[in-house]
Amino acid sequence: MSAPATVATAAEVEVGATGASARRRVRLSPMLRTPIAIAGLSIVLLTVFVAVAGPWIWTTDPYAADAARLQPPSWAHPMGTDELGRDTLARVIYGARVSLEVGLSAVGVAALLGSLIGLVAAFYGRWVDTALMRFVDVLFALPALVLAIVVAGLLGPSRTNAMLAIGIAYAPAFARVVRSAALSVMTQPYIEAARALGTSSATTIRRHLLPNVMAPLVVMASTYLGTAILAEASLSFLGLGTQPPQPSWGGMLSSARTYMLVSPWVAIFPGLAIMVVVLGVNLLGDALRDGLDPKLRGRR
Amino acid sequence: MARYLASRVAQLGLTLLGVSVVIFLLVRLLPGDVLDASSGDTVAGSSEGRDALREALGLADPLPVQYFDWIKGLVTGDLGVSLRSGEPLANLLSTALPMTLEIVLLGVAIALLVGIPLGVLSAVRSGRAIDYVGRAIGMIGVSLPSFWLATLMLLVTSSAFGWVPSSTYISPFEDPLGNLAALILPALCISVYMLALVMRMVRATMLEVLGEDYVRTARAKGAAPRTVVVRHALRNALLPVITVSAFEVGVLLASTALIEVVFGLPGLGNLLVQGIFNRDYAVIQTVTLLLAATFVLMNLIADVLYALVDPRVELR
Amino acid sequence: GGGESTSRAGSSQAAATGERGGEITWGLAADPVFMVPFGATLGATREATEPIYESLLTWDRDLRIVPALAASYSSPDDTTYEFVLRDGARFHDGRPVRASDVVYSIGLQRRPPPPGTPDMAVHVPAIKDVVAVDERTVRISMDGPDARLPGFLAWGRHSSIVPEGMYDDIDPRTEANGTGPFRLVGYKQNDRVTFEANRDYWQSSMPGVDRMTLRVMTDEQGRLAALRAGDIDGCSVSPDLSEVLAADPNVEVLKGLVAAHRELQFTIKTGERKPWHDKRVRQAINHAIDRQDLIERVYAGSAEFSGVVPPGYGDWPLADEELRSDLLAHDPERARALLAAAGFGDGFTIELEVASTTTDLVKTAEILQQQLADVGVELKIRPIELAAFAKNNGEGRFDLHLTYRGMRGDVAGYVSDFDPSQPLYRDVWFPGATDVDPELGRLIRQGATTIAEADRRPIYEQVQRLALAEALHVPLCNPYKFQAVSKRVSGMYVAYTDFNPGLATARVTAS
Amino acid sequence: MTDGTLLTVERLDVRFRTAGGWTQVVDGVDLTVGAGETLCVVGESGSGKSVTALALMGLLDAGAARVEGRIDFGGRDLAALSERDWQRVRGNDVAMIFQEPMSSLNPVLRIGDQIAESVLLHSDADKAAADRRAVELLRLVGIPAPERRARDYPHQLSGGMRQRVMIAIALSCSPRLLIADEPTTALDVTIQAQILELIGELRERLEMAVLLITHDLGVVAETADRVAVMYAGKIVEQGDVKAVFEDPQHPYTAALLRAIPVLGSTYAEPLYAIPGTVPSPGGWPDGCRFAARCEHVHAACAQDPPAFARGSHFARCWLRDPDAEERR
Amino acid sequence: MSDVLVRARDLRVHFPLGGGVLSRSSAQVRAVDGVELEIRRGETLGLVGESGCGKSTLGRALVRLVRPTGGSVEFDGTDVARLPRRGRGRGDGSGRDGRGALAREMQIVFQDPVGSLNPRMKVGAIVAEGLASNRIGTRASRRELVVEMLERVGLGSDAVDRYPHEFSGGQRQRIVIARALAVGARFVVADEPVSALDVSVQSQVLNLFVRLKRELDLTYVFVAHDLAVVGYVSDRIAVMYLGKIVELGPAQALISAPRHPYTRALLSAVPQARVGARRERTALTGDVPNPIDPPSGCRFRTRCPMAAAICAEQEPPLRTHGDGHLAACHFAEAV
Ligand SMILES: Nc1ncnc2c1ncn2[C@@H]1O[C@H](COP(=O)(O)OP(=O)(O)OP(=O)(O)O)[C@@H](O)[C@H]1O
Ligand SMILES: Nc1ncnc2c1ncn2[C@@H]1O[C@H](COP(=O)(O)OP(=O)(O)OP(=O)(O)O)[C@@H](O)[C@H]1O
Ligand SMILES: [Mg+2]
Ligand SMILES: [Mg+2]
Repeated sequence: MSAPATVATAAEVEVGATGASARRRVRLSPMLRTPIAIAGLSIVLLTVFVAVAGPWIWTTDPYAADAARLQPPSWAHPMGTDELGRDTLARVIYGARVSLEVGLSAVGVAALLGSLIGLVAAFYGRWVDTALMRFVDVLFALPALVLAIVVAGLLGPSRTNAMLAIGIAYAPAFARVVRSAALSVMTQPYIEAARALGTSSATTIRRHLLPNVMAPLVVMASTYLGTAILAEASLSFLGLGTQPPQPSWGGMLSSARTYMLVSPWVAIFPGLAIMVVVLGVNLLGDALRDGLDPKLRGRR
Repeated sequence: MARYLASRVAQLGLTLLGVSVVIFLLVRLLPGDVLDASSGDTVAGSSEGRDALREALGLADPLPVQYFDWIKGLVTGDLGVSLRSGEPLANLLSTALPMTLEIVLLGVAIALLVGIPLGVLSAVRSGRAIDYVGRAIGMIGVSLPSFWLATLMLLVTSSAFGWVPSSTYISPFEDPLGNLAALILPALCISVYMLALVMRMVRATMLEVLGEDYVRTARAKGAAPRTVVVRHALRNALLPVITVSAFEVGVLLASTALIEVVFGLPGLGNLLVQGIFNRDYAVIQTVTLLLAATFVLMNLIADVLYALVDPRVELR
Repeated sequence: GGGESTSRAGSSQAAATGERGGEITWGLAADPVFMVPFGATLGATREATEPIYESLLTWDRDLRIVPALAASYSSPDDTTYEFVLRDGARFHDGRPVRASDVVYSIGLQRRPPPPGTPDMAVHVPAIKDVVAVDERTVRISMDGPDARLPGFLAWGRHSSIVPEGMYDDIDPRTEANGTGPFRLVGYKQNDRVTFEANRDYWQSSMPGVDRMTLRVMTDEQGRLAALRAGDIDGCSVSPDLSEVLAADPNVEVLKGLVAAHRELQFTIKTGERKPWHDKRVRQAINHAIDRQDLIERVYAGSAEFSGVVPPGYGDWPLADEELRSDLLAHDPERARALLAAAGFGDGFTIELEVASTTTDLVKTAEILQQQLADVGVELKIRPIELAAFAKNNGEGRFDLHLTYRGMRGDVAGYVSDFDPSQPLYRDVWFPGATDVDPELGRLIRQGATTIAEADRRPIYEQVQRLALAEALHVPLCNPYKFQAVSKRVSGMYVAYTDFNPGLATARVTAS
Repeated sequence: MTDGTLLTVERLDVRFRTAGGWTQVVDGVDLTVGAGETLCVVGESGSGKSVTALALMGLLDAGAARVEGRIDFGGRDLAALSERDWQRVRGNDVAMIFQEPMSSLNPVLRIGDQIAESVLLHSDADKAAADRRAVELLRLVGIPAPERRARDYPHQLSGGMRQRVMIAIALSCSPRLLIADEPTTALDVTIQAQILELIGELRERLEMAVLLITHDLGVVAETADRVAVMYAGKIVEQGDVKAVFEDPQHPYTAALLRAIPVLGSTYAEPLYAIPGTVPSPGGWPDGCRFAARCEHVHAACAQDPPAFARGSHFARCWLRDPDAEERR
Repeated sequence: MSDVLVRARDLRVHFPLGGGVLSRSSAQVRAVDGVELEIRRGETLGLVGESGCGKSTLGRALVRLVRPTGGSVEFDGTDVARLPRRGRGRGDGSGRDGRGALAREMQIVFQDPVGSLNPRMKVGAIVAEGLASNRIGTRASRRELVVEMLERVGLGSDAVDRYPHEFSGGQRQRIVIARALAVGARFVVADEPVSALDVSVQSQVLNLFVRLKRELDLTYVFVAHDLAVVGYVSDRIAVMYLGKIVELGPAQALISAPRHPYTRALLSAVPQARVGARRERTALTGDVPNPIDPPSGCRFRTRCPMAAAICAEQEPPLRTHGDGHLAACHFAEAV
C-alpha cells in the first residue's frame, strides 16, 4: 500500500491563525464539510452525547430488574425490556458509554503502544528497527482472539481487560502503519535539517516525527474504533468481555440471541446501536482518509 | 528469488519460534490447568491423585523441559496429544483443519468475487447511485457482528426453509454439492466483513489509480473507458488487495471460532476455544502455532505474488 | 402446537409406540471429550457413555433402586453385600459378564485411571474388599456400616461395570465395551458420537432404534435451528426457548425436574475477617433472597425451591411448604435485623464469583445483586472462566461463590460438605468456622452409618434443617430441565438422574 | 491566420470545481498552431499551461472541470465532440506526452505492449503487426536493441528512455499535432538536449505540428517557431519567437528574460528580480494581472488590457495601446 | 589561520545496497568515490553534474550528515569525519563530544523548500529550533534573533506566527536559509536551493544568497544542475561525474574554456534564452552508467565522443591545467 507521505500537510481540525494575534479559533477544515463527513461526525457526536447525558434524560435504572420480562416496546419502555425485566433503552444508553469507553481505550492502548514502537523503529532504524519489527511480527502472528482470551483468562474477564486485550492485539497494526508513515517522514528533508541543527533524537521524534504521522494515525484509529467495538462484542459473546450486570452492547446482543425469536427487539436495539456507531465512526474515518489523502483531494 | 525465499523462510522460522515461546508462556500464566478445568460440578484443586495425574501429563516438569519436549515433538513430526482427551492432535487436526480452511477459502472467494467488482463499480461510477449502494454495503458489512449475523442466518433458514447446514465435514471430493451446502452459510458469514473491506479498499485504490498519470496516458491514446478501467487501472488497483487478502485469510482463520460455535462446526476455531477453556495446553499451543504459521505463510505468499504481478518489486 | 407434559418427578411423552428401528439424533450441549467410564467429572462425558455402560444396580423413573446387571442382591449383615449377576448379560464383544469383571471394575471405580480424575473419592463408600464368590456371585465387604453403597452402585456415572482388563485391551478414550443398550460405533471430538443398537441387550425390548447419533452443538441457537430443520430429533433447551418451541407443531417440549440445585457458598477461614464468620450474616443473606422473584426472572417461573437436598430426590427433601414458609422465606426485615445484630447495620461490600460461561448463574448473580442491595449488602459480581472458578473453588479462595450441585448416589452426598471431618470442610472451606453447631456433623456421620431407611429419614430431615440454619451453603432453587423432542419420537422422558436414559426406550416413526 | 492553420483555439475558459465554488484557471486563451509549426507555451508554475493542454485533449474530468470556448482542429470543433468521438481523435489526430515519464507509463505492462496498444487502437493491424510496429517505433525514437527493450517494464528504463517510449506511443499513429507538456523538466540537461533534438527531428520528418509547453525560456528559444507567454491563466504575449525574444511587448516577458542568469554572468552584478509573487487562481486581481509587479504600472492597468496586435505578434498590455501612446 | 576552511581528502561515501539481517549484500553504490577538495574561506564553490552523480552526498558528507566510508573532512583544521557517529553532537552545545560548536558552524540548505519545513511547526519555532537545540540564548533573546534573521532574508516579523504552507515557494526557501544561518553558521552547503523555484523567484533567492554571503562573510558550496546558475553565483566550479570530480576551476575559465569533454557537453546542452544562440552540440549518447558498477578507467568514456583505448585502461588523474584549473582527462589539452 502506498505510504501516506504527504498526508502530513493537512490537519483534521486545523488551528487557523487569524492575523498576527495569538487568538485562535478552531474551524472545521473543508474536508469535514462533505455530507459523509458531517453524517459521520454527527453520529459520533450524538453517541458521545447519549453516553454522557443519556442517563439524565432517560432516568430509568439500567440495573433494576423490576418490570415484566421480555416486554415489547411501549411508552414506559420504548425499547422493551430484557430477559430479567430491565429497561432496554436505559441499558442501550448506558451501553453507549461502555462501548465507547472500550473502543476508545482499546484504540488508545493500541495507538500508544503501536506508535511508540513504530516511531522508535523508524527513527533509529538498523537493529532497533529489526528487533522491534520482529517482535511486532510475533505479536501480529498471534491470533488476536487467542491473545484476547488469554488476557481475559489471565486477568479475569472484565471490561478493562477486554480493552487491554483488544489494544494489545491491535498494537502491531498501528506499529506497522506508524512505522511506514514515519519512514516516509524520515526521508523528508526537515528531519535531516533537524539533525543538522543538532536537535536531539527525543526532540526530533516528538516535534518532527510524531506530529507528521498523526494524520494516518488518526485515520487508522477512527477505523479501528469500530472494529474494537465489534471485538468487544465478540469477546462478550464468548463470555470474556464486559461482565454483567454492566450493559455493553456486545454483551446485550449475545445474551439476546436466545430471545431472537421470542422477542426480537431485545437483539435488535443493541445490534442497531452497534451498527450505527460503527457506521458513524467508519464514515468519519473515510472522510478523514479522503480528506487527508492529497491524491483524493483533487490533483494540483 | 530462491535466495529471497530462503531468507524469508528463515525469518518465518524465527517469527514462529518467537510465537511458540510467547504462547507457551502465556498459556502457562493462565489460572487453573486442565485438571481444574475438567472439574464440572465437582470440587477442583489439589489432591494427591490430581498431583499424580499432573505428573503423568508432564505438567509437573520444569517449564524449559516442557517447552523443549513440545518443540522436539513438533520438529520430529509429533504434534503431541490433547491433555484433556488424550487424543493425538494429528487426529484432531485432520478433521478440524480442512473444515476451517475450506470455510475461510470459500469466504475469501466470496469476498473477492463480490467485493472487487462492487469496489470497481463504486469507484468508476463515483457519486452515482451504484456508488452509494456499494458504499452502504461496505459500511454495513464492517459494522455487523459476525456471530449475530450467523445466528440470524441460522434462524432465518431454519424457519423459512426448514433447513440448516450440516455440521459434519463432508469431503468436497466425495460430495461437492453437499460440502458446499454445508459450508456456504458459515463462509458467507465470515465473508461479509472482508467483502466490505475489499470493496472499500478497491474503491479507494481505484479512485487513486484512476487519477494516476498512466491512466491519463491511456486515455490520451484514445482507449475506451472500459479498456482504461480494466486493463490499466484495475490491475494496479488490485495490488494492495493481494496483501490485504492474505492478511485477512490469517485473521479469518483465527476468528472463525465464533461462527463455528454458532453453527456447531467442529473446526479449528472451535477446537482452539475449547482448548483454551479446557486449559488444554497442547491444543492451544499447537493450534496457535499452526494459525501463526498460516498467517506468516500467507503473507509470504502475498509478497511473492505481489512481486509476480508487480514487475517493480524485486525479490532480493 | 405441541403440548407440554409435566410432572414433578419427570415428564414423558406418551409411552413408546410403533415399530423398533430407525435412527435417532440427539443434540449435545457440550463435547464429551472422551468415552472413559471412570473418573469423568464432566456431565457431557456421561451423556455419551450412559448408553454404553451399566452398573450393578440402577434407578427407575421414580428414583427407586432396582437391579440392573445384578439380578438380585442381599445383605447378610450391615457390612456385607452379595450380588448375583444377571443371566444373559453380555458385553458388546460378546463375552458374558462375570464376577471377576465386577471385581476389576470396582477397583477402577475407587481409583479411576487417567484420563479420569480421582475427584469423586468423597462419594465412594467405605468398601473394604470385593471378592468373586463364584463365576456369577460377588461379595462386597465394608469397613463398617455404610448406607451409601446401594446408591453408589445405582449411580452408573461412577460405578460402571466393564470387562476385566478393558483398560489394557482397548483405548477407553475412543473405544468402549459395555453392556448397555447401545454399542459405540465412533466418536469424533467436537462433532458427534455414533451408536448402533445392541441387539443382545438383556432387556430385549430395548433399544427402540437401530442407530443413534449424539451431535455436539454448543450453541443453543444452533440446536434450535437444527431441531426446527429436522436435523436433530431432540435436545435440551432453556425455559424461554421452550416457549418458542411450544408453538412448533413438529416439536413437543418435555419438562421435568433433575437434580441440579443452585446455591451460594461461603468460606470461613482462620484469620480472615470475612463477615461469614458470624452465622447471623449468613442467615441474613439467606433471608434477603427473594427466591420466587429469582425463579420468575431467571427461569421464567420454571424452578422449585431447594433445600440442601434438591426437590424430587426421592422422599428425602424437606417439604416445599416448610422451605417456603420459614427456612428459605424472603424476609428483608429479618435479614436487616440479623445484620444489625451482627454489627453490619450499614451493610458491607463483598465479591461474588461466578463461572462466566453458565448463563443462568450469571443472571442469577445479577438478580441477587439487586436483592441483596435491599438489605445493604453490595455484591461485586466477578464472572470468571470455569477453569479459574473451579481452581478457586477447590482452593477455597473466594468470598462468595455461586455454583450448582448435581445428582448424588445417596442423600449423604448432599450434606457431606458440612461434615467437619471431611478434608474440604477442614482444610479448604470452613477451617475457621467456630459458630457451627457440632450437632450437624454428628448427625451427618450418624446418617451415613444408619442402614435402615426408616431410621435414616428423620436424621436427614434434622440435618437439612440444621444445615439451612447454619447456612454454610445457601441453596437457591432447582430449575426444571426442558427437552424439545421431535414429534416423530415417542417414549422420551426427562430423567431426574439427568442425562438421557429415555433414549434407550424411545422409538421413532419414519419421518 | 495563415492557410496552414491546424489548430485554432478561441476564448478557451477552464473552471474547476473547488470547495469555494467554480474557480477559473484558464481565462480566454486564444492560440493558433499551423501545420508543421512548433508553438511554445511558456509561463510560470500554475499559470494554466497544463490545464490548457488537457483541455485541448479533452482529458479534463467532465464532473470536476468546465471547459468553454472553441477548439477548431482541421475544421472540426473538438469542444463539441462526444466522449466516443474524442476517443477517435485522441492518439490519432492529436497525441500528447507528459512531464513525468515515470508515472505516465503503466508500471505493470511491458513497454512494447503499451506502444502496441496504441497502434491497435487506431489501425486495423493485428497483434503481431502491432508488436512489430512497436519495435519499429522504439528504434525510431533511438532506443538501442529495441526488440529486447520492448519486453522491459517501465521501471527498467532510465528517465530519458521512458520519455522516448512516451514519444513512441504518441507517434504510433502519426498524429498531426503533438502536445508535449514539459517533456524534459524531469531530465538532466544532456538528456533534455537529446529529447528536444529528437522531437525536432521527428517533427520535420513526420511534418507534425508541435505544441510544446515549458517554463524554460532557453528551450523556447531553441525550439519554437512561435511562442505564447502565459501569466495567471491568460496568454499575455504571442508571436514569432524571434520577435518576442528580441522585442518583448509585454513587461512580464521582458522581466522574465532579464531575470535569467546567462552563461558567463557573475554575481558581481545583481540579477534582475521581479518583485512579488504570481497570483493564484481565485485570487487574480482585477485589471491587468501583472500590474502589481510591473515596473510600468499606471492608471490604465486597472482595466483588463485587450490583445494589442502588431502583425502576428500581440501582447495584452496597455503600453501597446496604439490609441493611448501619450499615456506612457 | 589557513586560507582553506574545509578540506576533503580522498573522501568516499559508499552506500550498501539493500541487505537485511539475513541477506548481507556486497553491492554498493559509490556515491562519492575519492574526492579531493579544498574550499577557501569566503568563496562560493559551485558543484554541478548530472542527477545521481553524488553532489548531494558530497555536500552532506562535508557537513557530516552522512558518515564517510573513507577519507577525511577537515573543518578549520578539525577532522570532522573522525567525530563519533552518534548524531551530530549531543545537541546541547555542551561540546561533550567535541562537536557542539562545530554543528552550528556548518549548515545545509536543501532543494525542496516544501519538504524542508515541518508543516506542523510555526515559522518562528522552525527558525529557533537550532538555537533551542544548542541552548543558544534565552527564550526572549532567541525570538529577537529569529525576527532579525527573518528580516535579513526579507520576511517580515509577522512571519513568526505563521505556518509554512501560508508562504510561497520563494518565501519558504528564505525561511530555510534563515534557519540555517540563525545558529551562526559560517559554512553553508546549499543543495540545489533554487531548482524547485520559478524563474522569477529564482533570481530573488540567488540575489539573497549573494547578499548574505557578503554581509555575513559566509563560505558556500552551491549545488545545482543548471550551469548558468552555478556560473552566476560561484567563484570556482567543480564538475562531478559518477562520484568523482572531473573538472575544477575558476568559474569564468571553466565556462569559457572547459578542459573536460563532459563539461563541454554540459555547457553545450544548456539551452540559451537567446534566439539563434544555439551552438554546436557535443552530442552525448546513452545514459549515465550505473554507479554500482562504474566503467573501468575513465568513467565518462562510455559516453565520451573522444574516448580512446587508453580511457578504458587508465583512470585519468585530476591534473592542473594552469591557474588552479584542474581536469581529469587524458586528452584535456585537446578539448
Ligand atoms: N483538477 C484540478 N482541480 C482544481 N484546480 C486545478 C486542477 N488542476 C489544476 N488546477 C489549478 O489550475 C492552475 C493551473 O494549473 P496547471 O497545471 O495548468 O499549471 P501549469 O502552468 O501547468 O504549472 P506547472 O508549471 O507547475 O506544471 C493551478 O493553480 C492548479 O492548482
Ligand atoms: N541513503 C542512501 N542509500 C543508498 N544510496 C544512496 C543514498 N543516498 C544516495 N544514494 C545513491 O547515491 C548516488 C548519489 O546520490 P546523490 O543524491 O548524492 O546524487 P545527486 O548528484 O545529488 O543527484 P540529484 O541531482 O538527483 O540530486 C545515487 O545513485 C543515489 O541513488
Ligand atoms: Mg504543468
Ligand atoms: Mg541531490
